[in-house]
Amino acid sequence: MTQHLLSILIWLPIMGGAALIAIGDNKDAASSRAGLMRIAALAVSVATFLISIALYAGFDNAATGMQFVEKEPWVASLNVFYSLGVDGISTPLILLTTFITPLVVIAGWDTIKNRPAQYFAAFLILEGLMIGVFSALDALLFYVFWESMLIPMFLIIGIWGGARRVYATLKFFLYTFLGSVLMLVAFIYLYGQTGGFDLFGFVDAPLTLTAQKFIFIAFLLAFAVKVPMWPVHTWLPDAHVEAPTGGSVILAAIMLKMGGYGFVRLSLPIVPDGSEYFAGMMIALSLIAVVYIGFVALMQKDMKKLIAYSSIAHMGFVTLGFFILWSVSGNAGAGLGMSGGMVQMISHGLISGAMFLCVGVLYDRMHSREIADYGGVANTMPVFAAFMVLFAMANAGLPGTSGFVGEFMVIIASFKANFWYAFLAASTLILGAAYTLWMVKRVIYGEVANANVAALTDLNTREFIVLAILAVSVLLVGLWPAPLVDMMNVTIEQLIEQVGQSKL
Amino acid sequence: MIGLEHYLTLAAMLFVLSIAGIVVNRRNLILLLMCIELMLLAVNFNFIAFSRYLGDETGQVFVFFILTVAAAEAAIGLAILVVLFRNRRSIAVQELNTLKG
Amino acid sequence: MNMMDYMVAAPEMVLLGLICLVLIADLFTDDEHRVRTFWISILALVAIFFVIDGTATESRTVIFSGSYVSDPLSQILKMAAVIFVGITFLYSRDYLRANEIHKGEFYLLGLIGLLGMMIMMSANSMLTVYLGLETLALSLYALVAIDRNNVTSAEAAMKYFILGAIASGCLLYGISWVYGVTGSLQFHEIAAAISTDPSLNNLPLWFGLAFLIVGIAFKFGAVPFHMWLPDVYQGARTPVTLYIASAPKLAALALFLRILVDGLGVLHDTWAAMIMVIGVLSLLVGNFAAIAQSNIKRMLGYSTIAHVGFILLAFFCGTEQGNAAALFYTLTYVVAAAGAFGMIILLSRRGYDAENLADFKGLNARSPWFALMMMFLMFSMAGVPPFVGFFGKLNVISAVIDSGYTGLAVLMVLASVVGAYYYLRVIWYMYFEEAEDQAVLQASTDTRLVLSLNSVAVLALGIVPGWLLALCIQILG
Amino acid sequence: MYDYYLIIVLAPLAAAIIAGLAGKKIGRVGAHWVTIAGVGTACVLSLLVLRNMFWGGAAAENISVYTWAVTDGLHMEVGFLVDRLTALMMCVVTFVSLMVHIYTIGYMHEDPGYQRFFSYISLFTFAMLMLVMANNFLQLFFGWEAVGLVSYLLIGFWFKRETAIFANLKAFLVNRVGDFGFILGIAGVVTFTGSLDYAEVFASADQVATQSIEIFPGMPWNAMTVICILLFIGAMGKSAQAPLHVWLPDSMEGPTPISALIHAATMVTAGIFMVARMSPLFELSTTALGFVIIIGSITAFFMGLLGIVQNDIKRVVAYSTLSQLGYMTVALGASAYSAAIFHLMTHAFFKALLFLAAGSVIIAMHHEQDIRKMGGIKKYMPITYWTALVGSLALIGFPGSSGFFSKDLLIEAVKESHWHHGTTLGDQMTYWIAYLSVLLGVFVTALYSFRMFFLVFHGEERMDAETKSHLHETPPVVTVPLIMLAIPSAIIGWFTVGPVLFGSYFGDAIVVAKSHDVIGDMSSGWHGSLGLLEHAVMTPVFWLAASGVFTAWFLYLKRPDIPATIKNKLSVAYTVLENKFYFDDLWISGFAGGGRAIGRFLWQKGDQMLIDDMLVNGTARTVGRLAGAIRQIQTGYLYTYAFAMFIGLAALLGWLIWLR
Repeated sequence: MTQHLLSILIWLPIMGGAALIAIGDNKDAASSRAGLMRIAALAVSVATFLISIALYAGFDNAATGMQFVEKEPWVASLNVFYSLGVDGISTPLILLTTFITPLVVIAGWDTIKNRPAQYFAAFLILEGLMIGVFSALDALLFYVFWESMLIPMFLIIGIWGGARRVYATLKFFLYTFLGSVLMLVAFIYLYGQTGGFDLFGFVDAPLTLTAQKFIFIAFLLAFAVKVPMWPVHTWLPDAHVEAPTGGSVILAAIMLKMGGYGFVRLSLPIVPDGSEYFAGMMIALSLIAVVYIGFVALMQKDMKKLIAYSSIAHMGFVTLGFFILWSVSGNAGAGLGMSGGMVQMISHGLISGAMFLCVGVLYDRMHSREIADYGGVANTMPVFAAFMVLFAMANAGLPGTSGFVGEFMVIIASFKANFWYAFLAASTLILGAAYTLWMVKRVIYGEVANANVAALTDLNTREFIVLAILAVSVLLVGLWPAPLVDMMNVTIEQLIEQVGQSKL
Repeated sequence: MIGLEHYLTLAAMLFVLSIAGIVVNRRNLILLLMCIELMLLAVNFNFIAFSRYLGDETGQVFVFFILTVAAAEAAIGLAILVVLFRNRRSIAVQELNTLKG
Repeated sequence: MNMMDYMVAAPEMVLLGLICLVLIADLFTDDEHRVRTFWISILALVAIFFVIDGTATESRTVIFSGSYVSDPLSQILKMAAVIFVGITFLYSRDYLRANEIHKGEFYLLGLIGLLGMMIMMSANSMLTVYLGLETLALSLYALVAIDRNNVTSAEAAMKYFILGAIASGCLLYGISWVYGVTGSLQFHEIAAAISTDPSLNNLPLWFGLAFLIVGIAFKFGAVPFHMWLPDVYQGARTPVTLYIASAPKLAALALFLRILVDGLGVLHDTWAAMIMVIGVLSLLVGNFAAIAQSNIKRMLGYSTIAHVGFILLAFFCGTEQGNAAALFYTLTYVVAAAGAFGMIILLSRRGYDAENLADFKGLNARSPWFALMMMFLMFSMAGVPPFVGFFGKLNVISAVIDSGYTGLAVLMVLASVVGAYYYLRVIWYMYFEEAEDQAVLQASTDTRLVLSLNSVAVLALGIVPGWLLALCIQILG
Repeated sequence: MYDYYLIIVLAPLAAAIIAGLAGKKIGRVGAHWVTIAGVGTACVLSLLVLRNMFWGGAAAENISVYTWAVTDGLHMEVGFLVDRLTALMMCVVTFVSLMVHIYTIGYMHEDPGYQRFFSYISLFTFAMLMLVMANNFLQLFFGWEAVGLVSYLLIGFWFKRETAIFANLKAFLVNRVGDFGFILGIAGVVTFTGSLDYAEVFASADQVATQSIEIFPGMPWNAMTVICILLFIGAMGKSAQAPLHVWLPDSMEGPTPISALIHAATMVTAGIFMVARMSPLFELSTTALGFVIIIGSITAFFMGLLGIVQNDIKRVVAYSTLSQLGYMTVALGASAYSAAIFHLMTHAFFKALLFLAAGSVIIAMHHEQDIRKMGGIKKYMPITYWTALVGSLALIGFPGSSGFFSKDLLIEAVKESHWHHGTTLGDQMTYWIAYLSVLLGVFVTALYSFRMFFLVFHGEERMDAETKSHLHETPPVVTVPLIMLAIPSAIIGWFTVGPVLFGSYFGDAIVVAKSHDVIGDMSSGWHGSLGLLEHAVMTPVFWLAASGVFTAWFLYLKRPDIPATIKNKLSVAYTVLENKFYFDDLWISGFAGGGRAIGRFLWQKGDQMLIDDMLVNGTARTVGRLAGAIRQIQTGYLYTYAFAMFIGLAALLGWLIWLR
């Protein structure tokens, strides 16, 4: 069991999804068979989550190196291995994945009328692949998961998306595909250098500065697009706006994390000197993301677009936290920024997911994402309003919610690096509050704006459960992040030490 | 005294001639078939010349094969030509452009 | 000349015999029982398959005074060719029947073409290569024109014939020069001659080489000798396109390996540059032109050109790894191509060819299963993991990078991103658009089954590519 | 005592949660009882704590409750630091809060959001307690933002009102501007001391003061100065110091109990408390103190002026609050921290009293807030009248009232401060600015307070007959808190001034550099409350206040026609005051508008036009065009095809020649 835990986590959902596709009934969502599909999907995702708890339980915070390692030869002639393993960086992300997916399944429960079986199947397969990305220790395996992931998401946006879904999903696919093929080239180059695709082999491989620069750029393209970093972010708002609620949630909550994960798992350890060389640029881009995108978010008329932009701004903190590494020294510096970035990823996963679910709740009722179409929702949906305000506050980084933890750590660490880094980063306190709460003001508060709003009905049990779970987790992480942080500490120390050693 | 190079030159000229014929002619498909035959003749010249020069018969054997195949080729070509003519009532090269882009 | 020789060459001979058998059998079957011819041909193919398997030799045996060779490469290629011809026949049967062109000639010519391919694959001398080539080419010309009442087929056939003839003319001219310089037609002797007397490695030989490359490039359909390909793919009836698109690619591969690697491998430095230019051009032209297509057969034609670009760039490396990559790529590509054209046939019915992209709209609503299958095929061609197409590209790229051409590799991956667009468009039509016609797919169970297997193979090979890759390396190692 | 602390903090929280989540079940009565119980407990226990500190002589306690997170050597914990400063604040907060809870029963009794309201104010009490009891910067910031959140929720309590939800957004954002500085300050603290814990930070304060930081290259600034100013920017936001004061008047959109509790008595004083708490840091940077005192003086005087022209009863009180906060800030700047805290305490009582009185009037007037429509209410609402009088007198510092002691001594402290003894011109200027503004402020305070007082309670009755017909005293739930607050407003100064200010009450809770220790110097001349009272009449303060009251009486009761003429005479000055020195315009059209403009530009020009349209879709378009072009080559003519082949052939041959 435990020695194959990761494989189970990866393949259980994928197999479940395949089964759904094989036997699924896509004709009408009302049929009992379709109902069965839903329950099956939920069962699988919940089962995955429960198993992942075993992962959490079995995970040793104090241990250095990889845990739950599996290694089987896969493509012998290319010296590729099916090798899995997790450390303090990947485990939280895996848990996030298994935690969010059931919620997404529930969220899509009766709102998806068109081909439900395929819908749920897509999400289950996606879950498996994402877990695969987080646990792969072989570059080629990593890449295979990384790319395959695009397929279900491509379909989710394309089939169940909004009006301009085709444009959005093609943009999403090609953008990310373009980014990642260059990463593949880099992998193959490293393969030529080390004779294998083992990530640790890559880490140990000696590389010239020039090579490191090129490899970093190749990685950067792949990860910057995923994160996304300015200026390769424009696919995200479109994708989010058009995607169905579930798609947006997964996209924001987990897929964006792939980029950040890539930076810590690949860029930093494999090309430390290259990363150091470009660190300044990375910090600049991150700060642009925070400030520039903050301003852009302010002016959005579409709720989903607004949240999408806020995601970009928040992910700016992640990259900032990672790349100030070289400009700080001593305690409460590099490590703080690093764990800040990691915590920010988790918390953003919860918050943005929740925000998109909230918009979804409204969208299911009024089929509009335009802020202008709303107003005074609190009058007709008090409970929903309460949740919305809570998540908005979390999005604005209020202490006591998870949104605060990461930002706090990163701001402190970046002050150590340079006053102006912190200054620009901290501007999110104002900007983040401005765009989030302004939206809340226009959507939630005020007199009932129009007849549609007057006709709104408050959350049903299903929606309530989903939002409540998220609310609790947001507060939990905000009030007591210690368990999360402790999980990462050792790994992060190790990583920083590793990055410290130049390869030249 | 006529040497190898002369034969080769002649063959080359024939070859180029056939090429010119194919590229320049825009009216009649039959002409194209002839040009192709011409091209094969150029090849045959080469083979004969070389085999004579090398004193090795394989070349000449090859020529026989080429002649045979050429015959078959011509047969097929004409057959296709007939089919084409039956359908289009024309064998003009410049009208043969419904498939393009 | 002894009995052994005949044993080694058994596959071709048996096939020839069986062809005559099929011919006679076909004479005595009337149109409504034409399907018998089909079954007989299938049986013939099965028989051949086992003959090849039975006469397979580990080592390389050269017979018929050096003009015929049988080695693992030829055996693998032959088996593959047999299989794909069989698949072609199977997919085509219902279509031909529905469109009243269910003639015995289709199967006959198919088998004769197969014979030609097998000869090419086993050729060890220029003469043999030429004969095989012509046997294949002539039957292909005829196949393209098989629908006598179809204008476009006739036009396609004509173009194919003229250009093909020119190509083989160039090939012959090249052969004549190589013969003149080296004084031999047999590959190993040619190679030996050049290596013993390096002075031969000079302009006259290169002159011939250039013409050879034209002939070979034409067979592949590489830019700028590709012009026939889209027209023929579009003009020919779909089963014929399927035939052309699948097995002959293997023959072309053999052609390249035999002439340029076995025969003129020593001239690698000379031909590498040419092949690279041709390959890159094919890659770009194929991918870009395909984007602008609305006819899926034509689009797949251009995509073939792009794939050929990959194959040639693999050869360009000149390393064993590169050749193995080319072999792997071709085999896997042909699997996908066969599947894709099979899908087109599946969607077609009496008097209606589903040859426009638009015909795929809403396939997911009509038949989720086959939409899924088509998606597999498209993603495989686009080179997206976990489908086998990805590993094909991976091998080629890694071969290229190992030869030190990282820039070229970058170009290749970028081109494949451009290429991804038009494959995605098919998926977009199938999944994101509403169906225009709701007609249920009419295909017999065996076709459905084989087509599904064919498509699933693309995924399966992608998940366990190890054995095939190992095989390719072992063959060319 | 640990359990006490926990209960003090958690009782209001628990009450808030119950009232908030189970509001429907427990009903209105249940809601107010559970919250009052919670806050009451907290209040009683706080008083016990204070007693132990004060009489029991209990030592300060620094306890960690739990570890929030530890990473990279930085311990982030949640814990309590309970010393005498904290104890005092706890009592003030819980007591006022309790009063407000009771008062609310009457004030909100017909409001649909009854339970929600109680839940909020209870939650506020929790947050405020977390703030004052914090033993580290993290928790301080938590409380800091949490009170901001509750204030946001409460200002927007009537979320149907456009004005209300505008005000709460404004309040939150302006506060965030302050917090922006505050968190940078905290980051600075961590950077230079490597810790968030007060004790450790204060311990290494001296060593920080020796370091410098180059914010602008080539300009090394003292690290402590930078940190302190950044922290104080936070205080400016919370305690509504100019120019971050703009949110406070608007916050009057919230229900009156809130105005009393949050925007007068407790939350807005958080900044004052914070600076006092950070005295060990501020004492090490005279520059920072200078910054503090200047900001304070500006606020104290100019915000007072605005009070004169306001006609909304609550806004008058609001501006007086601003001005009084200015006073406290000045005291901080003069290193008279204890004076500031002392004034904070007295102010909490009498200002809460004034607000509640105003509220009581508002109830009686059926939510009419314009003082021009009032007058002569005295005879209808005697209790309110008398309590309001007590409050006003305390506010202007009428001898004997709590305000008298705090304000008089505060001004005295400014007068004696190290700025006065400072030698440099800068010190002198600072001193005069500060001293004059607090001094003149006294007159202004008296003027606007009694202007309001007279206009509301005296003179002819300007309200319409309908309102007048049922104008009567408010119910006991309202009046009892008034009385309860009136008592301390009147007398608490008398008892506490000695020990709190001159006795060593604060002990080491507040650190003052020897050279700055003005209170210490003053204590030498301290002869008890009575002594101070005797001299009261001699001080300029008294006469200024008296003249203020007189002016108010003259202008608004004796000759009500004069103000109009003054208005016309000084129309310029008047418009300036009417527009509140144009601060609002600066913020709303300046910053908010500017931000939106930038956003629009970056979005439409940057994101949409440049990146998306030109780069991303531009590439796609180019590919499309290229495809079309390549397509043209395939003409469909055999001879083109053949020609292409021969061109290719020629190219290959050419390549060979070149190779040769």
